[in-house]
Amino acid sequence: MNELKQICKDALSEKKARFIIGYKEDKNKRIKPFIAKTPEDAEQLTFNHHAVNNLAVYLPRFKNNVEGKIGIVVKSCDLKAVTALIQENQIKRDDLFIIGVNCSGVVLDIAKEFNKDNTQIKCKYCQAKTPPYYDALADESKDFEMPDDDQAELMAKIDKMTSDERLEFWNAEFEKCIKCYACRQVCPMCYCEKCIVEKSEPQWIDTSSTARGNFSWNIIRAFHMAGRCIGCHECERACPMGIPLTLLTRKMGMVASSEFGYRHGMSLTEPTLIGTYSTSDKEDFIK
Amino acid sequence: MEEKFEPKIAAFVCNWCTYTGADLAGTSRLKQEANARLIRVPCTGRIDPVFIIKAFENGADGVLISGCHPGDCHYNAGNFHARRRWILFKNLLDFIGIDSSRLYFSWVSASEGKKWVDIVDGVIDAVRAKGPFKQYKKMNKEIEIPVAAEEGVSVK
Amino acid sequence: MKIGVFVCHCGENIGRTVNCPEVSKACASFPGVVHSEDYKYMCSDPGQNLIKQAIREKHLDAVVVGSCSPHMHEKTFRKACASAGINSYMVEIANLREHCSWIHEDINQATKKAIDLMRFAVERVKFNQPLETIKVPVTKRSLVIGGGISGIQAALDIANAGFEVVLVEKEPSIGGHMSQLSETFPTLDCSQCILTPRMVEVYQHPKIKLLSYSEVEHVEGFIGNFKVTIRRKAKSVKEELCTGCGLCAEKCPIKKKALSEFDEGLSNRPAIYVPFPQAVPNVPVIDRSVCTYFKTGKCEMCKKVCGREAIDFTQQDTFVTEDVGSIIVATGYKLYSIDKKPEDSIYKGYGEYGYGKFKNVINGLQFERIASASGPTSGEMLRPSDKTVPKKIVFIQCVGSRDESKGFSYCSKICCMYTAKHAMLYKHKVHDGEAYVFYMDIRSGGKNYEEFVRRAIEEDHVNYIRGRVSRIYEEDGKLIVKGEDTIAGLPVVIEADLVVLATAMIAQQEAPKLAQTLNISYDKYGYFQEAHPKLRPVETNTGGVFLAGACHSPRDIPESVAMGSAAAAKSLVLFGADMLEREPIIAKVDATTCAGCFYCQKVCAYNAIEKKEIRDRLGNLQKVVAFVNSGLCQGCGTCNATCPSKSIELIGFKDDQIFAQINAFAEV
Amino acid sequence: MKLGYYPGCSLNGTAKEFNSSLKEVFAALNVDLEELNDWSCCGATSAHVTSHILSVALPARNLLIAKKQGLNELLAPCAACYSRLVSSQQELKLDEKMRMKVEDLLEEKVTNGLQIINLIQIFQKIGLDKLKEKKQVDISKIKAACYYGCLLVRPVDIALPDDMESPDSMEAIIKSIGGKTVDWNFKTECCGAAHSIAHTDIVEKLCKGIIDNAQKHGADVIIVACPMCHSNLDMRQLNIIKHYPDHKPIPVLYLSQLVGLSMGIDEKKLGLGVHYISTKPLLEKIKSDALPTEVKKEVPAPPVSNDKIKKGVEA
Repeated sequence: MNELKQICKDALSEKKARFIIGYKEDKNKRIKPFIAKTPEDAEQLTFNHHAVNNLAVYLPRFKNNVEGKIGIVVKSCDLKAVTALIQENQIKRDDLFIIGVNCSGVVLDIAKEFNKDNTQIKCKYCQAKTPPYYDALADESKDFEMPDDDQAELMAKIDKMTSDERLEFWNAEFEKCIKCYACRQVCPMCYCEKCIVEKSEPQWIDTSSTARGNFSWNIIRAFHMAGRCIGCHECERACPMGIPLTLLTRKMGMVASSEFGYRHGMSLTEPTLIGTYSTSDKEDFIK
Repeated sequence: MEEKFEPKIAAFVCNWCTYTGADLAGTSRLKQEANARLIRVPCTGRIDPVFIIKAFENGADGVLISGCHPGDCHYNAGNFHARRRWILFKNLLDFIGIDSSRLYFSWVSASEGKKWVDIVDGVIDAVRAKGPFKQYKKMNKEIEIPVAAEEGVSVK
Repeated sequence: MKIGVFVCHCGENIGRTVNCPEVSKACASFPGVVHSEDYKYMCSDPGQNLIKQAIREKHLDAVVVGSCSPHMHEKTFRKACASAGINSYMVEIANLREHCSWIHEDINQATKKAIDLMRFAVERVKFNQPLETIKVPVTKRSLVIGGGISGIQAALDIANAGFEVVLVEKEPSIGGHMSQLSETFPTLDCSQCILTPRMVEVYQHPKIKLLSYSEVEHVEGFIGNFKVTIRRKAKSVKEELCTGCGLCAEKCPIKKKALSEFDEGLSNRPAIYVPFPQAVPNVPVIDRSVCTYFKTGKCEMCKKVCGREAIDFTQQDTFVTEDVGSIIVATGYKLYSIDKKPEDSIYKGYGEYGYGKFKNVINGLQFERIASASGPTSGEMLRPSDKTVPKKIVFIQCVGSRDESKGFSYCSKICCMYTAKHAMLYKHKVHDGEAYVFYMDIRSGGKNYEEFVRRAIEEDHVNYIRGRVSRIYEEDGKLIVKGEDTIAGLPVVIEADLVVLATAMIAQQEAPKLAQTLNISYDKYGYFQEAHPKLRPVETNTGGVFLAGACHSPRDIPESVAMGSAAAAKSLVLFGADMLEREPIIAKVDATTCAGCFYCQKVCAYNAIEKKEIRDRLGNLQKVVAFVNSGLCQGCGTCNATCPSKSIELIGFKDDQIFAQINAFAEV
Repeated sequence: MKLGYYPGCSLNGTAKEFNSSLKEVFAALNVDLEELNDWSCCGATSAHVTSHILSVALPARNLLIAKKQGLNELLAPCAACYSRLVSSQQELKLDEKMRMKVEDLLEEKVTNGLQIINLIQIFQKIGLDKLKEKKQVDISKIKAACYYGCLLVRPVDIALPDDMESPDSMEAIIKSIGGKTVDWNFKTECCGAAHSIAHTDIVEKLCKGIIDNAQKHGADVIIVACPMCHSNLDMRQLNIIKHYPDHKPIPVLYLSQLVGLSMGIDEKKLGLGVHYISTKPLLEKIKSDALPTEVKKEVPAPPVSNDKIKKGVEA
């Protein structure tokens, strides 16, 4: 713990970063996002299994930054969002001071202790404890044996359904949607100033929470995330209605990987999936 | 339901290849079924997947999308970008349960009038065999009921 | 909005299967339609007058015509409406002929479909906007890349028409491969004698700016308005001071280290050199890779002997930018390197022919130099190894050409002719010599070409053997050529003194890089791609960029010259007007909602998306958004479909226009 | 390293010395050879000129055996065996119909994934550095002409990855053990192959050409990696001597024999005594200290030397 504090303290006092976006523990012992502006503030920074938030969501607001570097504490999954944001011109690498933390998993329910039954889905198939790049690295991880990837099993189950059954499954899920757009607000990749759902001339999506509107919204949201979602699972965490949104985004990620061998947010230099093409992209479905 | 079901097909076609190919089919007087309605766009690259959803929302039983063959795009690469989008979108629709046999893609060049007729007739036959797109139409119906329904619950 | 609807019978063409009066009646009930009528021939003068009259009388804002394909008469109706005071982009065509009456038989079905198509068009036109054609000014200046015969021809034609030309050549002199040739087929006139006057003409032409030893570095802009950055490589010689006396080259102590590029490696040249005596410009360059001064800091012999103090060892590469309206690419070809393992090549080469291993196995250009009066042997037929006269010479055609396993599947086109020429030149110089040609087929299409080959066979008694050579090896100073005579069905072994390989013409290695700089396409061999193989053979897919000569595909001299002139003509057509007119179907960004992700930039095939900074009044950066360069945008709309927030829209095919059509589908 | 071993008919018959030298060399290099159980003919010569399906099915049977024995790599030292095995494997991969026919014949499913390697490839696999390390005897006094023949480098793209027309992978191996090679012109010229039996006159003429060219370029020995090449060049030299009186005999060695010599393995174990053309002068030349070659020439070695000669002459 001292290590992270020390790194941040040094970074702030040596002016390597203008401020640091990190986590602190509030008086109710909850972990919350926190911006440390002074070396004294840095004392409060912390990291543990309850540091679930993807702080990259704050970065696009600094895309026209001119003053000095922005420090940010990232897990390896969060770093993918940072990478993607850099690739999509939402922040510049030079404007960032990235403090990576080794992470061994975060909780699903922040009110409970971290254990086998209280683990985020993404951690169950996470392959990188350590962020692939950083400016400083704090080691906060402990060995922890991950439970099985039950989401993958569910996906396989859905894959086996007939299309009518699938439609029924999703209709039942989308039925819950109240169009609060929490999924969008919490998503680091949803940085548009005006979302397509807010476009009224012409209107793309019914804004009322009808079956048709919910259906369109969720399809379009998933499609806009195709090849872009970095899999932080914040949308599902934020959804007050408990819709398994990551099933969709993860599926699109798997398609990107199986069809194009592509994984978003893994490399700063690899071209993005959307916006590029290969002349040999599969076309067996085209007559 | 009508006694004999006739599907409605929305076709999005690019101006340079398929639209011209369909013109050729006309000039050659190649007879075809009358269920498809063409919407002309400059390039398949212009086709947003939302068009497809919108078409279903507006009662289409099937959607056909067609453009220049790879490498022949009037705009160099529009169809390559489109193809990549389609792969993703098709997989997404599959996963959500929109029957992929209601969505067709093809490459038809300006000289392939015959191919265009075969494709249009083929799609119409296939969708006719599947019957109306009830699942989607059900969703559409719900929206027509006023919000203050009898049970006093908002419409799902 | 007041919309007028006009349904054309097209004689019987539409009327036979579509009940036009009924369609017209149905359309009259569409919201917004204030006028609806049908007529036998809408495109005729009386038909057009009906439209004009209705526009004037009913003060229409928009017009929908149900007629033939928009590809036929959209322009006609737009013009008619414009003359009656409606913006031409407020006109929509519903295709009732090609897409309806001609392809259906049932009148009820066809009429129903026709009404639907009319509804689509009516709904769409409600969202149309008045648009003006885009006018772009033209810079009446041309850039020609490559100073071979094709580029020279293009440059002279444009300059003689009175427009300025910038001619860029990467070598120290213009002239290209043609300057290396001894004689040309089928007339056997001296290549340099016909070329040199052209080169001088280029040099002296007041409208031609010649930039030798230079390369195109960067191109931006679009048709009529290119901005080209050119790297002028350091010659180490001040061009304006040099008189071309040649004393520096004569005194240069480095004589043997560098192989002459002009003589295809058959002779040596000094470190400071002009490629050949007739070079244009006649200004030497220093090859810094071999120059003693650049290696050790000592020598400066050239500097000492130059009376004009033109030598400048400190010279650096410089960059110049030129504004031009058109670009002609004439970068030519090179010969396939047939060594056993050609460097940087995916091709396998011809190890069995021993090129690069045996001194007396040479390629066609090397033979040209040996035959040339200005060549290393002063035109005497002497073989490279021991400078003796070869008494038996073997020519092998199609080395690399028409050979998918080891080279390329295309035909290099000129080898049949130049091999016949080589054999003749040889026989004319070595009367008692024997010449053999191994060929697959003789392709001598061209004026006087076939006669020329027959002359080689019948008058000069060149032995033509139909078959391939399997192997060449050296034994006691002789080259043993083993091949097959497929007509006699016998193996052939020839003990030759010299072997000449007609190796394939291939694209320049840097061609793909230049294609990317110019944003034009190239084929799998690296040859530049024309816009249409039949009808637009010198144009590329990028407006204002034209092709000339062997950079497009193997070409002989007359073809290269013709193509140079054709490309020049294409440029001159462009320069005929002061303004270029373009359809206003281009993308437009809504800067207020653009989030600056620049996916539009990634999908744009025309580099039409730029970054634009939005600043407040104090000059503080507010945001960076996409901006469409209307000169470059071609209107495909891929950006529109890609934009997640729909902040970029294709004017003329905006989302609301297309949605209106899709929404109209509900009533189908 | 362990790999499967398919000796084929030659290595148990006319090319026994190839077999023994291989085993010696690989023992020294710690390579275990596991012979295929119950292997059958590879389909070369007689089978593949009379029945195409047989020429695919016979190798396929052997490949199946290898797979069942749990082998991933299979060494086929004979170039003809090697060529048949890779060709058959390729054909089964590309030709669906042929695969089904063969499966019918073998009454078994054909599987893929076995890597077939020849003598040159195994040395490359072991690593030329390793051969260099094992070198004990200086063989730099003799000059070798490497003869590839037809089957080592063909069919192109599936056989040894080398230039089909002027290969040089054997040269690289010999250089690594400190040997010298000559640059000559008949590396891939035809030796007459199976005409050895029916048209000995043609074979003699072709072999004479090959040998002459090697000698002309200063070779003391011809190195081969194919039993067919070897029998044509070595055995037929006896007749060549008969028909061309001024023919100078030259020993023909397997690549494995030369590698074995460089490792200091006993000549007998390498089978150097069973050649038709005596290898003695060659061995003496290797052993000789820096004596000028002219001196050695004064003592001409007997052209043929051992008991095998009688059989040869009789034949």
